[in-house]
Amino acid sequence: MTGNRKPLLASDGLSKLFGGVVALDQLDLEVFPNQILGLIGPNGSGKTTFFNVVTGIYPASGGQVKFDGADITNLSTQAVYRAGISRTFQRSRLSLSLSIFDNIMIGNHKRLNQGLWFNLVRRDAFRREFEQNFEEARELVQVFDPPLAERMFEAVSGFPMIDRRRIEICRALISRPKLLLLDEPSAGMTHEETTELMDDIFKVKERVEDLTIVIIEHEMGVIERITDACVVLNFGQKICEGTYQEVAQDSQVQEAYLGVE
Amino acid sequence: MSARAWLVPLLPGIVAAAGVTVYVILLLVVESQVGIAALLVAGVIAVLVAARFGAAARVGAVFAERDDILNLLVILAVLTVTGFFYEDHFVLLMVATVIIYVIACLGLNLQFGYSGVLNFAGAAFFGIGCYTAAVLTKNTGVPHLVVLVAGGVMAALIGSFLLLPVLRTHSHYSAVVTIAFGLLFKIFLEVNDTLGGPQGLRVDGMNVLGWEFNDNIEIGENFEASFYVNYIVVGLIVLGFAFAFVRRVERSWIGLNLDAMRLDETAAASFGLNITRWKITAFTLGNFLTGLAGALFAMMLGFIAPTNFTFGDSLILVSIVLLGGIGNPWGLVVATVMLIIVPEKLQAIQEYRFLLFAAMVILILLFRPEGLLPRPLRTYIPGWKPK
Amino acid sequence: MTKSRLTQFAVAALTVVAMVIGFGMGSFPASAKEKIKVGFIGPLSGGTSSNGLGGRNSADLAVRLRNADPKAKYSYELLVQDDECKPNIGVQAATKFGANKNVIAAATHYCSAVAISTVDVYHKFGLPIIVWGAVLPDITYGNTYKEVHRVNGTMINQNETAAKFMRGLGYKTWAIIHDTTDYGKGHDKYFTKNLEANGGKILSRFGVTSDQQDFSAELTKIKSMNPDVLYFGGLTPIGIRIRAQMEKLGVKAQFQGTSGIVSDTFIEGAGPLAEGVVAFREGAPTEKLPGGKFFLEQYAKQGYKDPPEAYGAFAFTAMSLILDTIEAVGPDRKKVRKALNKVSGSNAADSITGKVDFDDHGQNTIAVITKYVVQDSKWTVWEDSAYAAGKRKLKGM
Amino acid sequence: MDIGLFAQYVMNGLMLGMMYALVAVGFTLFFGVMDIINFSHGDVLMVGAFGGLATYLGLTFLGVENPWVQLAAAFAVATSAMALMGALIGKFLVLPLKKAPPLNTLLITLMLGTVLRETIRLFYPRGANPQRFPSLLPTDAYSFGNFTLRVDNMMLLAAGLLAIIGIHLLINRTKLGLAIRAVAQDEDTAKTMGINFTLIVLVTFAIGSGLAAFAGILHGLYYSEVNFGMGLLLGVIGFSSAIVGGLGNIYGAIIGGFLFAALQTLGVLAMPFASAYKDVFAFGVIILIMAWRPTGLISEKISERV
Repeated sequence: MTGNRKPLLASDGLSKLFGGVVALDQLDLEVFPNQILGLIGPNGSGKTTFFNVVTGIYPASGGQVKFDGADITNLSTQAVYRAGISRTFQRSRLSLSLSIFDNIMIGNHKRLNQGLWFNLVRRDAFRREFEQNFEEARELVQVFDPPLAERMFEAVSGFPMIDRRRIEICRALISRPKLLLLDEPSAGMTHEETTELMDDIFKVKERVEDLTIVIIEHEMGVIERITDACVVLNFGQKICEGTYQEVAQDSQVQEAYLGVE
Repeated sequence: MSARAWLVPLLPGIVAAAGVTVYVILLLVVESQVGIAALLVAGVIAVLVAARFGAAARVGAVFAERDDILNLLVILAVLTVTGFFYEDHFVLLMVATVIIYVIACLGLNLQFGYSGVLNFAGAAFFGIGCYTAAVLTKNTGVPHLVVLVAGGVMAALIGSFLLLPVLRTHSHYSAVVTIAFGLLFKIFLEVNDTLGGPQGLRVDGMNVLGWEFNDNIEIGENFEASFYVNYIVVGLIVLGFAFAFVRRVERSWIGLNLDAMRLDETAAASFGLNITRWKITAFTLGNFLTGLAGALFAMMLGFIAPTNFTFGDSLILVSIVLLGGIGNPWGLVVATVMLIIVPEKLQAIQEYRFLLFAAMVILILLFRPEGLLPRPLRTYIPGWKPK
Repeated sequence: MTKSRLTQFAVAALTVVAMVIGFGMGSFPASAKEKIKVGFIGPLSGGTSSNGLGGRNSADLAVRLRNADPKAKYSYELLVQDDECKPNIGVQAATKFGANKNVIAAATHYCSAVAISTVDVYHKFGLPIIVWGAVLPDITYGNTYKEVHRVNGTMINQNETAAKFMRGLGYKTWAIIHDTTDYGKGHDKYFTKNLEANGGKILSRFGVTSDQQDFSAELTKIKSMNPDVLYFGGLTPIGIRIRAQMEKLGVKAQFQGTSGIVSDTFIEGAGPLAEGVVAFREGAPTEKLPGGKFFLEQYAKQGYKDPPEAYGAFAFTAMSLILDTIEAVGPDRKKVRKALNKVSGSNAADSITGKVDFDDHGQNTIAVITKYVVQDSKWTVWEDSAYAAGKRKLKGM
Repeated sequence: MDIGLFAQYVMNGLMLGMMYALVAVGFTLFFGVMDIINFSHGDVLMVGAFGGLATYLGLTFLGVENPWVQLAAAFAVATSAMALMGALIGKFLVLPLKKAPPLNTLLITLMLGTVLRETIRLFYPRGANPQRFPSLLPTDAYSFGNFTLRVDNMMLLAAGLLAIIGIHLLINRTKLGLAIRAVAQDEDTAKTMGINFTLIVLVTFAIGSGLAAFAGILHGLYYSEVNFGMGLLLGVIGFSSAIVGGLGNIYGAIIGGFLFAALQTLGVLAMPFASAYKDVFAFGVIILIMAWRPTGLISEKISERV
């Protein structure tokens, strides 16, 4: 399905060094529009580092990242977000003491009026913007879990892990990004919860047009079910790519996972 | 809607406010040490009982719905207390001091209550406001209302020298920056003779459009009210603005930004939040409020000296914010009243008051780490409900 | 907060409140006489609290003796405020007394910075006060307030005597360390002025903050200049530190202090190193005062925890004078103020510290400055000491 | 400047720096295991010094006059008492606040410092006054021009350096040290390795506070005087030193301590007639260093996981 289309995200010889440790080694990777790409590999193979370099949390040591045709290498995290890339985190980074609504609005930063005058003085205009955003957020949450949408003003700390993951994904989606980076969404959840969450992701994909997703995941069942294509990393290098079935058959991949010499 | 239907839902709140007002008046009237101690015990028990039987929750619910009513009631309460003690200078000085401290702490609340920008030099920024007022009132003819603002501006300006280290450092490291600044400021004032040195400076009383704040208010032949009433009124007006300002910050996207930044800088930055911009905003606005409070304080007290602005004084300000319930402006008010009025009234504890104060803070941090009045979740528009 | 934690908190809070009540249960003797309130303000906490507590006890002694006297017209209650040696706290304390119409008069302040900041308040409220310890000249001479009096002397006379005396012994060169409070700076100023007038030479001068611990850098520099005398303008705590560190660094200069170190605490703190330290103070030593023996005996009888210290006798004098005046003219601020203003010339009052004779600024004109030297762990009047007799020698003599 | 004078300044700086470094090492130790700042550290030092003084006075009262016995007893009593107190502080004030924001721990330990300070002031006999600390070490002195070398100072310097080296060895060469480092690295991993987290934290608090008492007695011996307020500024300076050096790093603490001493000494030398500004100078430089190296001269390892 890749054909001749232009990739949405492409890394070209991307490298990242921490001191002497090579976390990403000349990585070439392409993600095409509307694709769900699985990023897999053993612990420490550089998957999360890839996300962090793409989103500007770490500067790249070498190489280039292009997004939608533009060079985004070493842009600030803020600029990457504005360009249309949103993400979730491996360890849930919601603000637990804030409400669901607050957390989702954090993800909506670029679409909210941040002016001092608007926020402090023009309270009527603020009220309209607030109501509009509330409706939008509620609709989005409803897609995942309708009961959750009735509890928008409760603190996140009171919800179970699966709801927190949903909220985190809503936070990443509310600003209508072109590319969503999901970092191990199933971490810390039971098998049933994971299945539920995968269904949710499908629902979202159906609802939101032109959404491209890169997902890091250890649960191979998840990868098998939802991805169109997979890339396998080991020691910061791409060792294999293709559909899940292709990748699973690859001897190098089996070695990397099983540690067979 | 009939008056009754309008009033009934508010009743728990009104009763509570009236009760607290009467309690504060009693506390201020009673002089016998045993009486005060008994009142304090009674107060603690009353609060515990109210919490146990859900009365406190009902009152809280009323105020959460109608916080305009709460604001109004508090202003009424302060005016009632002021009216009751209209010629008692000392009591009114305490009331005015509480008001001014609350303004200063609102500034700190903006800084570390919302934004997580630590500031252990609160007393220093307060002091900058004080010294600005002293210099301007003595040496220039700047109108005194402008002096107030100048105190705030000066604090914000001098604070901006610290911006670079404050922006670059985190948690403990930034604590050291402000602690060092606080100590430096005090030592500088002590050794620098042009600002009065250790002896401090006299400050002129406030004068707005010919109205001398430091003269008692005389109406007719027989009525004379303490001059501190002037400062209470001005203090209340300034506090009203400061309070509304801080409230609106909290109830807007800005407040959300500040919270997001405090709770997780990395995540906030990943969603486009410009950490530098909001840290500068919070730090500068906070210092402005603290400095403004300082300027008013200096004009009221008429005398300032470096020993007012020690590390210990900064700690008291920080304690107030934490004890009250970090991030909750109403918590500040309660904590300030406790920290200023109780030791003043309980003279018997004189020598022991620092010990007891410190012990009290430790107990509260251990058993109620979220403070006396924990901060509720954000409501963007009070009383608003989803359709 | 869960219920058990609520209970825990309640128990803890109540314990604290119970402690508070415990401290609150003072004794309030009943009396048939009209009860008159008088005030005392001094530093009861912080670095100078030993002087404050000594002063408070001494003022308290005056009140107790009066209350025990069956001839007294009134019964007195002493209200005490702590000024923490901080001007802002002092202003609050002064406002408290000033605003409380029941307080007729007060004995106030050991710290000069506090006293100078509160005189306006006393004037504003018309509360007559007598300063019992602060020595900065401006407290009385910087204004014309009729409410303000002072029984102890100022630092001007002290330094005049000090400079003349030390030059007279033959010392030529000085190094000065002073604390950066008004007390230390004032001493530096007046001593320098008088020393230069007497032909002494100052080699170097260091301002230090009052909570400084280490003086090795300053003292090393002083050592390299080798002055005859190290003049220290400041209070006991850092006086002790400097004296001890001089020894460690081998600074051989004679140590000369001001009234701020004339305290038992200095000798306790400096130990054997106190021997041979000279200092100057206004007024005669407590035991040599006309009523000194009586005062010390009575003080001992009451069993106070802290000694009266150098200014205790002045606090006693100030409070006694206030009580005498109230007995004479009645409990009325204006009358008390007028009566106090008249305490001068032929109308001078007797006290345990000698005649109290206010000039038109309310300043007691104490001509006598006593020269002290520490001999065998006691502040000894110079003229009575083995040093004056030539049996022992000061450093460099 | 002649060589004797220079030597004297260096010696002064070394003594002062040693004191600061000892305090800073304590701060860094607490931070290492718990990521917290124990601001009562300076006041624990003060209480330790008073404990040593009280032991000495008690022995003198009982007729034990041998200075070496007195010294050993003072060290033994003070360090063990403070070690116990440190463990109690850890157990009842710090561990319960483990999940709270760092500000709370900072404040609770600051307030504990106030409690300790006020307790000594109010309840130690005549505690508001400075107390003379006896000279228990030989006081022989040798003069070389402007340089005075005192035997007791040399012994104190040696003792202080030995204590720092001892702590260093303890952390890096012993099983206990390994456990402490494991907890410092990653609490969860340490737990899965079967290390008793609570125990290690308490032991660290005991070691750190014992060290503070040790430093307190050195302080008393060096200055011949102790007072209830001495811990506050010492704590602030020790904390600043640990921060400037880089928290959690013993070398950083040592560098920070000596750096601060050097700045103060330099302040007096560079500004002869305005020496009161020396602390303005020292703290100003600290702020500049923080702006330049926001995580201290020896940076903490970046361990944040995203």
